[in-house]
Amino acid sequence: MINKQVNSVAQAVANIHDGATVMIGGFGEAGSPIELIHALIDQGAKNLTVVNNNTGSGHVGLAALIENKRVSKMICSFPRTANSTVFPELYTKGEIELELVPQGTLAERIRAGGAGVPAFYTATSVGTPLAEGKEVRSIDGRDYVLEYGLKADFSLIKCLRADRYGNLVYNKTARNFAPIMAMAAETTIVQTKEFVNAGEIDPEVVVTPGIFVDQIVTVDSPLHESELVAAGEVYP
Amino acid sequence: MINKQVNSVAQAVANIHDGATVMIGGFGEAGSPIELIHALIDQGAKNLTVVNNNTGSGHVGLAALIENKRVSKMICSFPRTANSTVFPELYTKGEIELELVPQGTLAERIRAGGAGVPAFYTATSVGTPLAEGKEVRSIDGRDYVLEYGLKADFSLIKCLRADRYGNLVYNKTARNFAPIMAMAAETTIVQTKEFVNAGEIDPEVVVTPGIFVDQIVTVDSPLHESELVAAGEVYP
Amino acid sequence: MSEEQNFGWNREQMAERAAQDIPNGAYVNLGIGIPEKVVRYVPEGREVIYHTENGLLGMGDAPEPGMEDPELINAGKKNVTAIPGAAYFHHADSFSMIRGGHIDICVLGAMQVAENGDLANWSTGNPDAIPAVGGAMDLVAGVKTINVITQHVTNKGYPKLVEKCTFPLTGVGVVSRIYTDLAVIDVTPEGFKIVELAPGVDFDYVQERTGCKLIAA
Amino acid sequence: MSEEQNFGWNREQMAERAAQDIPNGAYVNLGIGIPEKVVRYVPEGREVIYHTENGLLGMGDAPEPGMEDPELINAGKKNVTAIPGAAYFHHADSFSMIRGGHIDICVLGAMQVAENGDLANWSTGNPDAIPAVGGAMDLVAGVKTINVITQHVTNKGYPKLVEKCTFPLTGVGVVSRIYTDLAVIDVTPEGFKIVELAPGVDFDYVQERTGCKLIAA
Repeated sequence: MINKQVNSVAQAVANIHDGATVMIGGFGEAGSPIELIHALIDQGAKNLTVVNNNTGSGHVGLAALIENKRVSKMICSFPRTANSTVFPELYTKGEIELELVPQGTLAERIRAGGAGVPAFYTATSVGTPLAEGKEVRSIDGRDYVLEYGLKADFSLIKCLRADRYGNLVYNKTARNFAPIMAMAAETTIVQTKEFVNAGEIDPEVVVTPGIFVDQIVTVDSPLHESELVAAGEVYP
Repeated sequence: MINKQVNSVAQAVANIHDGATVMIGGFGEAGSPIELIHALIDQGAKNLTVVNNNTGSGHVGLAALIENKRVSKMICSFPRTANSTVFPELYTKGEIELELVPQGTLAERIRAGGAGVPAFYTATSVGTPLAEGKEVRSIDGRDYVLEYGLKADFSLIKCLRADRYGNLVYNKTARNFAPIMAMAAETTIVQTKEFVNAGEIDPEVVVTPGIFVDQIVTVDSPLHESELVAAGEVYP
Repeated sequence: MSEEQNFGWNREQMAERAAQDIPNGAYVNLGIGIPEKVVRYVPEGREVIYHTENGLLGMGDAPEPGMEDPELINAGKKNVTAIPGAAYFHHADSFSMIRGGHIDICVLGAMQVAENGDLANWSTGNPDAIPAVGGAMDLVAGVKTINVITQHVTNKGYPKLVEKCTFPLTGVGVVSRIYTDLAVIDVTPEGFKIVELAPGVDFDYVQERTGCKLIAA
Repeated sequence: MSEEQNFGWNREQMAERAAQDIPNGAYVNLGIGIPEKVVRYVPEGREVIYHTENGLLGMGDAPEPGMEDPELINAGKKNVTAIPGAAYFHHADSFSMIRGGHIDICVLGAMQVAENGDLANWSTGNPDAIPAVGGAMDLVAGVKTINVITQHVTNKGYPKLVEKCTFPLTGVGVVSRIYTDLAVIDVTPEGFKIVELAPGVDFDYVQERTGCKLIAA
């Protein structure tokens, strides 16, 4: 029988190796798999390349992973957010690398990585500093830049509900990058609020089919990043 | 108030012009918007380029549109199917053009057309006759062909349930090409089995958000193509 | 009503003026800042659908106090609601709406707009600043009509409407119309053209505060 | 049991043999024809998930008579069912699974297989024929392991395993293993290598019916 469930967040992240590329779901707090990130801090892998839209807040979750010097490079669209001081400080000191990618190009590159599209053209960033050094091609009279698909060794994502096959549904705007990151990683690790029997998720409403999922751990009462940040919490 | 409902299939297809590119949903019978196709035959537009995975069966639906000499070119992956004689006869006589596209490339080209991606690279068809004349590029040591996004003037699709905004859900494998064709057309025309109030489709389960839909007509008891074909029906 | 309304438009009035140009049935994306206020001023009788790039079509008002859901936010990471008839989707689908030309109007803030429609709104080019772009470049490349709401001049009094942007560009030739505290201005093939002057403001006053030649209404 | 089972494998046995090589938990796509029969022979204790490219993961058996749904079909347009835990999706998402390398095994029919793994299974190249490709080129380009089930020779007795395909290719160097009525054969860097001979069949018998040199097991 297929059952992708594992018993703990520690077990879920156990195989993440030094130097891995790790996609982490979430747009700000919404969809951020904070328990998986904390387990990754405990696990100790370092020299990671992390793909996320932002760089975390306060001193928990992604910001804590960065603060603990586990991340050598961020690929993201918006590294400055409210309560975000960890990344800016390291970046200013030259201690972390940044690949800045327009948000839609980031999403499309991740989707392309998962869909077997090695490269595509887009109008986004044409004529701007973010297109410098990139191939530009005119198609039907408009200029486009060539962008490459993005893959990862691991994706860490959060969902609302999962079954043993790895079928997932999400909650509201916490869906954001998770479905495409699940597609783009060699190994996709999921924290779910609810774990249900196969067949309890209507096949018509599955957002991420199980084929894109490898390991599932139930975290039924996830922490709220904004509450931790407001309370001044620091992880670990 | 936004309300994309129209009163009849005739009204829905009224603006389709001679020479238009028309995407038509369906994989064989499943998802084929047969009432919209028949309305298009009645409407009289000709010299159409039609995008569909197949070329229809018997003498109804898409096969009837072709048989009535309204289609000058088919873009499809599999023009030969059981009970498909109309297209093969015209093609053999040189009276209709065919652009043969691998099924996944067809789907990806339509999705690209809808997503603002003018062109992308794919491994599909490399080294085969279908790659002849196409640009090939080596990326990370593997060869890929360049394929272009595909757009349409109109898409005709079928769904299970729709609301006034054009939010759609589908039934089982009748979903197939409809969601991406809705994205790729200037004007997307939908026949729905059920029309419901705004809010009755859970925002989490919407497959096609209303932004991709222009006109909706309710056809609550659609014809079954296979039954018409079995009965030897001919349209009109 | 505040005294300053006798001269120019305040932020609320700029948003209200921009809202007047959004037709019924439009799909609209609003940038962070003054553009967010546009939602409050949609004229009676029009229904407009708001898109937020983090995965929601049919964004509604801010929630009642106590009803906030940290998993229902907008692109500015503020709590929002969803209207009946809304839809959630993932980021690639969301940006397909933007990049595929499906969003009708986007209203954005600006640091500089050039008379050819070039927009700079993401970076001062200061090498010490942390660069951040978000979805701005996707929006200006993909949305059919890009309108801008901005103060006519910077805090230090420098023109924001210029002959050529000195800040790094967000997009080339993308802006259609600009709503400032002083005027509504169209980007035309001939350059900036005044559409409407704010109360108490005359052409010369606007021209003096603009970095290139204006065309009168 | 039919008499012919004493010599070679029949279609059912070829499918059964192919099924033995599919591990527990695999995501599998089956081509039209003999490959479709593989689903009946998954060994006890294994769970395999079937993908059909028209938008279903978790394809089940054929429905009971009278329970057919014309909107629940497989890629061969036959009526199927969906298992509990299935998922429906659109064509671009479905081919993302294929082209993105997420399907573990695809079992296809063949017109010719060359000793370097080239596959021809979509066209005879006859200029009078209506060309049709379907999803074959996507499957061979994207699926991790491509296995083939085919009669060892054509109806007219010509070899289907050849030095070089004469029919138009579906994919270049894509086939891993071939199940014929006579043998199981791997594509190796050195050429076709016998893995297993069918009952009553010896190496020379297979070699005589093969268009290039075979390597013994």
